Amino acid sequence: MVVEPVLQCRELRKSFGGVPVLKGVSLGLELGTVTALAGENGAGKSTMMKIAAGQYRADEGTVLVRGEELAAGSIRDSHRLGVAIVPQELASIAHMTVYENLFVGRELKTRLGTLDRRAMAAQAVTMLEVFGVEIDPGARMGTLPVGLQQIVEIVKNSSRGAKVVLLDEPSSAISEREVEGLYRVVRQLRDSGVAIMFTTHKMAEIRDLADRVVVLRDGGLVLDEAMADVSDDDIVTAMIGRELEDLFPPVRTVPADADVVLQVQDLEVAGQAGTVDLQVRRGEILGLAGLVGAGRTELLEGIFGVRGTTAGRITVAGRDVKRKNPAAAITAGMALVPEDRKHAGAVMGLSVLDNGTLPRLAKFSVAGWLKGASRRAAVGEAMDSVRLRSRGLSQDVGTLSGGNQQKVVLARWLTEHVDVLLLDEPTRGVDVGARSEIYRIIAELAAAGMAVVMASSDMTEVLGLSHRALVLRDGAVVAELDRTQLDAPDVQDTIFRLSSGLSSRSEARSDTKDV
Amino acid sequence: ACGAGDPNAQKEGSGSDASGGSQQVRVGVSVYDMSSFITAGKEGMDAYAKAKGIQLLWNSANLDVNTQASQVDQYVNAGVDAIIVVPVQADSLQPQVAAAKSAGIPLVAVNAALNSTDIAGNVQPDDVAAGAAEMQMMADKLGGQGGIVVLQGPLGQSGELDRTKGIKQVLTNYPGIKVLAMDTANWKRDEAVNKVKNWISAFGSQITGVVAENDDMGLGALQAFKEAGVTVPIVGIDGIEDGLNAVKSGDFIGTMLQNGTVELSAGLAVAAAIASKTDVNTEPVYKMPKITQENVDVAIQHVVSDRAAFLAALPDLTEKNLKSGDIAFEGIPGQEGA
Amino acid sequence: MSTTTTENTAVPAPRRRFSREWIVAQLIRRAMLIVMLLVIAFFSYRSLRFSSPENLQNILIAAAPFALIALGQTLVILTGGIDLSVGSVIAVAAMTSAAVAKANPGQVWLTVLSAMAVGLLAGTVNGILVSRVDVPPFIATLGMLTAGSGIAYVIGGGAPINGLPAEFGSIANTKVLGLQIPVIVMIVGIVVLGIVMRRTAYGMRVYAVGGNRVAAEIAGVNARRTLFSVYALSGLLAGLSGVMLASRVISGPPNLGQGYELDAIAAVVIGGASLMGGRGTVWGTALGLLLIQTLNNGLDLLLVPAYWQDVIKGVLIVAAVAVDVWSVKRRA
Amino acid sequence: MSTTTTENTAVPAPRRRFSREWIVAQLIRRAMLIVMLLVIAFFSYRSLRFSSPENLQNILIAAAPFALIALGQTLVILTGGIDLSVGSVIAVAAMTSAAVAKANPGQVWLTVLSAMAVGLLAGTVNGILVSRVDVPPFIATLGMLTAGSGIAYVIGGGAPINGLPAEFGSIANTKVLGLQIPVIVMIVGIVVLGIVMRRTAYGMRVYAVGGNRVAAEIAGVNARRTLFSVYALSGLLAGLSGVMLASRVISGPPNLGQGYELDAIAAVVIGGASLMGGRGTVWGTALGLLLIQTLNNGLDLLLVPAYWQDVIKGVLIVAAVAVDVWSVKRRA
Ligand SMILES: Nc1ncnc2c1ncn2[C@@H]1O[C@H](COP(=O)(O)OP(=O)(O)OP(=O)(O)O)[C@@H](O)[C@H]1O
Ligand SMILES: Nc1ncnc2c1ncn2[C@@H]1O[C@H](COP(=O)(O)OP(=O)(O)OP(=O)(O)O)[C@@H](O)[C@H]1O
Ligand SMILES: [Mg+2]
Ligand SMILES: [Mg+2]
Repeated sequence: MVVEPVLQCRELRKSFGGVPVLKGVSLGLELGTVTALAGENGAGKSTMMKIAAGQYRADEGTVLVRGEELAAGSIRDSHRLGVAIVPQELASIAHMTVYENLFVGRELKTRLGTLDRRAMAAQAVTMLEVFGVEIDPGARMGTLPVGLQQIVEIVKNSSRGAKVVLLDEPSSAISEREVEGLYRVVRQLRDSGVAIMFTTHKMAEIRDLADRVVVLRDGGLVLDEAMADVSDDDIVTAMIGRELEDLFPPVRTVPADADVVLQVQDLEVAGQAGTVDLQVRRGEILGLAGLVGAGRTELLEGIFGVRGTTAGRITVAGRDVKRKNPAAAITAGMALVPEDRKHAGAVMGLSVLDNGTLPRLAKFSVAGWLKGASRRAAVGEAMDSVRLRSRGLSQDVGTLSGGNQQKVVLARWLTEHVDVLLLDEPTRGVDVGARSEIYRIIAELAAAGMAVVMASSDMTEVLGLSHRALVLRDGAVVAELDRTQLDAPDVQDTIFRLSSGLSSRSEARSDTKDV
Repeated sequence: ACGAGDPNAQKEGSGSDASGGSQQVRVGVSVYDMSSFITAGKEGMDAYAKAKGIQLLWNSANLDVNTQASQVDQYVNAGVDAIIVVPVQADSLQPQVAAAKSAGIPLVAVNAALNSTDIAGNVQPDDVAAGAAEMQMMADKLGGQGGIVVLQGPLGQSGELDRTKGIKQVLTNYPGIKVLAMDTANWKRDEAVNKVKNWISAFGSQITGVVAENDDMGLGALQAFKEAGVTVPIVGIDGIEDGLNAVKSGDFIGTMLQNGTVELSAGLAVAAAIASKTDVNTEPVYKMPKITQENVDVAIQHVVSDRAAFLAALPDLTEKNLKSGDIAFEGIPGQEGA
Repeated sequence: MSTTTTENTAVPAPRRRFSREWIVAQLIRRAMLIVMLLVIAFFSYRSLRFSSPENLQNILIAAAPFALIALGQTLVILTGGIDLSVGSVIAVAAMTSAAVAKANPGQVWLTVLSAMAVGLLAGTVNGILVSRVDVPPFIATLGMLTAGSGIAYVIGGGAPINGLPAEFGSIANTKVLGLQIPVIVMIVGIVVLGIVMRRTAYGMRVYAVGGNRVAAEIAGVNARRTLFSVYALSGLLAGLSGVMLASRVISGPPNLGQGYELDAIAAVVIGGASLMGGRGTVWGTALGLLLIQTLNNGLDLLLVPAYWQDVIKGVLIVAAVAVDVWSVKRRA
Repeated sequence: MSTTTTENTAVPAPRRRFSREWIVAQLIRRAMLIVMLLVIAFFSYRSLRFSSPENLQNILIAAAPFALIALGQTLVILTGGIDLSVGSVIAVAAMTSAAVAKANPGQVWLTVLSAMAVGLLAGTVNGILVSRVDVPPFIATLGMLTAGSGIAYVIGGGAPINGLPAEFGSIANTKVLGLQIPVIVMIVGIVVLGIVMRRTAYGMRVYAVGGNRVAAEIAGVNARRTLFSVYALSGLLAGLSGVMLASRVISGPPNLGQGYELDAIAAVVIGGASLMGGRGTVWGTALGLLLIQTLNNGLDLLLVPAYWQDVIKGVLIVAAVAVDVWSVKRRA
């Protein structure tokens, strides 16, 4: 190496509650380069970044920025030295506006020294332009969908003139179209001489962006190579310690006579324009595609009853389900894995066991008393089925790695029979290894007779798993694609056109047949 | 067991250790709160205790009956020779009084009543008379005609109930005096000032006098009228320093002196006498002397300017008063005395 | 992924038991308990009477009415709420029970039931306001605090209810197995609620709603009903506390319980609960309560003047929690 | 509640101004203001004196000491904290200034400075405990509340300080432009802090720290310093409030300000702030305060007995907030 790295981690060690998470990791970041940090869920990626950003204090080891040692555990010090981080758990200020979020800490002022809100709002628009999404700078952060919040977060922390930018899964909540914006941001930063490190679970992104890849496994550094010198398989093998078979299980055909389990008729979701009709048969996986804000989340929440619906009829296995009542939906055999796991998925302060118990309290208690052994066994089995990586059932979910939290949110439903599984971004933040497992689980659950509805911004996921897909725009179904259509070579382009309203042919469902 | 905390507060108690004999009398005191009345009273008790070699155990209940009940329980457990209670709540503590009795410890209620047959002594001010007297002063001043507002103590406290009763008794004789408003300001100056200002808004010049059940509220009313730029006659009870000064300057037409120093010292004397089985009037009444511009100077001497001398003479005065029966006597002109 | 790493057991203790490290770790972990023991040791040293059985009973009987409201408060705080109204509910319940006792001298049970009914009613109103009308808990219960303190006076017509029959005192002053009834009620309350919160579906719902209401609702928990229940329970317990207080002194003072809400909340927070909800335990509250009551009692025994007591108490409460905060940080 | 933090931005108003829809939207949005106006209208109708200039001054002068502590409290609550100590700080500051006034009769400014210094000191201690030692704000300021109420008595040796020089009264009782000094201080305080919170980087940082401390820190905000500053300011303002209260009644009562903290917090929360932090405005607080004070005044004018006043106030506070909650829900 010719250049002195701008950020250097030396022999970082960190353990939580006596369990080592980082076991002596050393690496350096150079100016004007992009480094991908890969690894399974729980490998220690976020922990490493948080140490570099001063959020955590390492047990041993030091972080040097431009030769200066970072005061351990001081966010301020790392900020001073020019390190910026976009954390995995989004750190937006919900009650403040988009432009306030963007400018807090480096506010624009008028000559009088007062805030120049106009200038900040105007500049916010330009800053966000790179992503090609329209975000009202005066909107409250909390009212934006996670994807848009993530975009604002990326823009916020990458535009502060930092010399080192750490992006912890920056693309987890945004769909492929917006990822282009992320690429533009990263490349701009690199060209202006910033050192960038990002984590992702998507191989394509590593390929597209990184000059170098670093892989962590079980808290140790197992690979550190220039991108040119490694293949995708090398990276995956380094990550999971074995070779990965096919990402997607084969799509099984649904018997033509399988009965319809979920039937949704004329459902009018509060705040959405159109009404939705759909039906899913036993064993079928229905994909929902669309851009950020297309209303997929709203639809799933409306079906499950956590979001208000103004009209319509929902039946599960022929029986009507009370709308706007999640408890009734659960009793009817529905399960929802929500999009925003931190806000809606798990109760972070409760243990894995308790989170696994919560949706099935009736089953796991006798006259109100919680069962002991059988509850542990059932929850433990469910968690094993998704290969949860934890210190045990009594670990708080909040201290699991992001991907493992996601597994808990899915697996907690699996302790009892489910008829209808509603998945909203089911593999957000999940590593490749675990992702293939989750796909396998989803396929198996479907094969065992569940009806699955899966919203995803990851197009390959929709294409690889669904028997059928609906494309949503503005809260309404604009197209339905069957398996043969999904196998067409130009399907990605078709879906994109449909979902952004570019295709004049896409208004009627029947038209899509000839795509 | 004692000795922690504020060394000054303990000085009297431990000083008496040295002077007291082997049979030192220990008296437990539980007061409702550290009000100015109680603070002054404590000085009187300390002076008396020191002169007589009594050891005082002193606790305040912070205006909570439950705390007071616990404190009495503690004294019973500690096996003191007598207990003095200045009750948070009149007519409370029956079980605790009973417990003291069955432990053979005389319990004396001072300043507010405890409704119990098990009580050994009862040293009470005549609040009804005080209320009546202040109302009489106001009625005389107004010549039996006018509109008054009345500031009451915290509703339900025995002081408030009795003083209100006295005021109402006198009012029946004066149909020409109209009570425009009557409400509580909880003994407090800052509450009274706002309440009276609001009443001034409501009644304007209809208000020709203020009857306050204590000096603090009267002083608050005085401030309210000053802000409104009006002068009306005001009368209070208690004779605290600022109240006496107001009488002297003419801002108050008068007040009734309840000298806590004298009253509590008498309470202790009664308790000590009962404990040592001396013959004593167990239910003396403290009759508050009326203070007007004529005799206010003497009161100021006793309460403020010449306090050290007054305290020095207090034990003897208390003894004498106990014998004469007028425990409020302190030589204020107009007092009958012994 | 090579191995299945989920174990169906509790987290293995990181260090061996009774090793030196283990002991240090335990000491740090139980910082609050140790502060408590130090306080007790100091008082026992300074006053021989402190650790006498009679005095321990004094501490317990003084703690009992606080314990009841602190228990209700614990659940409310676990849901992320607050119940400021307990002080007033005590007063209203005490006045009601006193009025009932006066009208029906013989029927002691009637007085207890009336106080509990009144408390439950107040709690129900709080619960509806919070869970249905979505009024912030602070405001809903502040309104009840203010209104309740007025209602207590209205019941007595602006005066305390006096001249109560001696039987009224039997509620608080009867001893069973050597303990006064309020003490027994307190112990039963702590044990029962402690178990409920740890071992029942209801307890889990309370923690879940407080930890993350949206997530709990998605998991099928009826958050509104859970919220409602904690306020109703808090009111009920405050009512019970009120009749016990009134019975202890055989009197119905309309200002009974004034300011008790802060003491109750303090006990809960000292016991380690977070006002943001989701974190805290019944045992923690019991410990916090005992710390406060021990201080009250010990300082009285040492004849520390009331105002110095306040100074010492204020400093010690902060110090105890600061030590606890430090120990939690050390552990992380 | 109704006031948003984004009013002066480029966000286009959703509907045309002064159209019927717009008016309805505005009415719903300003629910709290309307409740307030209804209350005023009712009182004006029932009592001719209510809207007289003298009476408006009465409301203002009674509001002033509360306004100061409510302002400080607003900032504290915006950061997600709470300052329970203001009532005691008022007492300590009042006692200190009274003691200083007695010792130095001529020097009025010295008394004001001493009170402010004492308030600042208390606020500093709170600030250090919260921002450096990480003691939960509730506990840190509860400790200060308890200790402070003791210290106030210690200063006066257990009794109020009486016999103060008449000059001491000039602080609160001098009129400038027809308004008493506390009223002017209150108005200046509201305007200045209102502007600071809307228009300066400091204000924005307070909101940010309260909204999401980690996010603010990542963005380079010194959260500890911000936290420290709001407690220090709250203490300072409480000190100022204390000397004004003491000066108005020319006396130093050690129980001055007792319970004021709840009124101050109520004003802030009625004004739409969230106790979780990050949401609320100075204008909202001013409105909340005015609502409470108008009720106090109007009910006095109508000669409603004190305990009925409590009942009415409790109900109205809840009702006002319930209407506001409903209006926010309607808008969403
Ligand atoms: N605050 C904490 N307390 C206890 N354990 C923790 C804490 N934070 C992280 N861990 C543990 O440390 C390990 C590494 O977590 P980390 O978040 O760094 O993983 P990651 O590589 O970022 O995973 P992911 O891809 O899922 O985000 C995990 O096993 C996690 O459970
Ligand atoms: N540019 C935007 N500005 C403001 N709000 C938007 C924007 N785009 C979408 N929204 C809002 O976001 C909501 C839908 O977002 P959400 O993310 O929940 O939908 P989705 O189809 O599930 O998208 P995804 O799952 O890809 O994030 C809608 O209520 C819409 O009003
Ligand atoms: Mg991570
Ligand atoms: Mg979505």
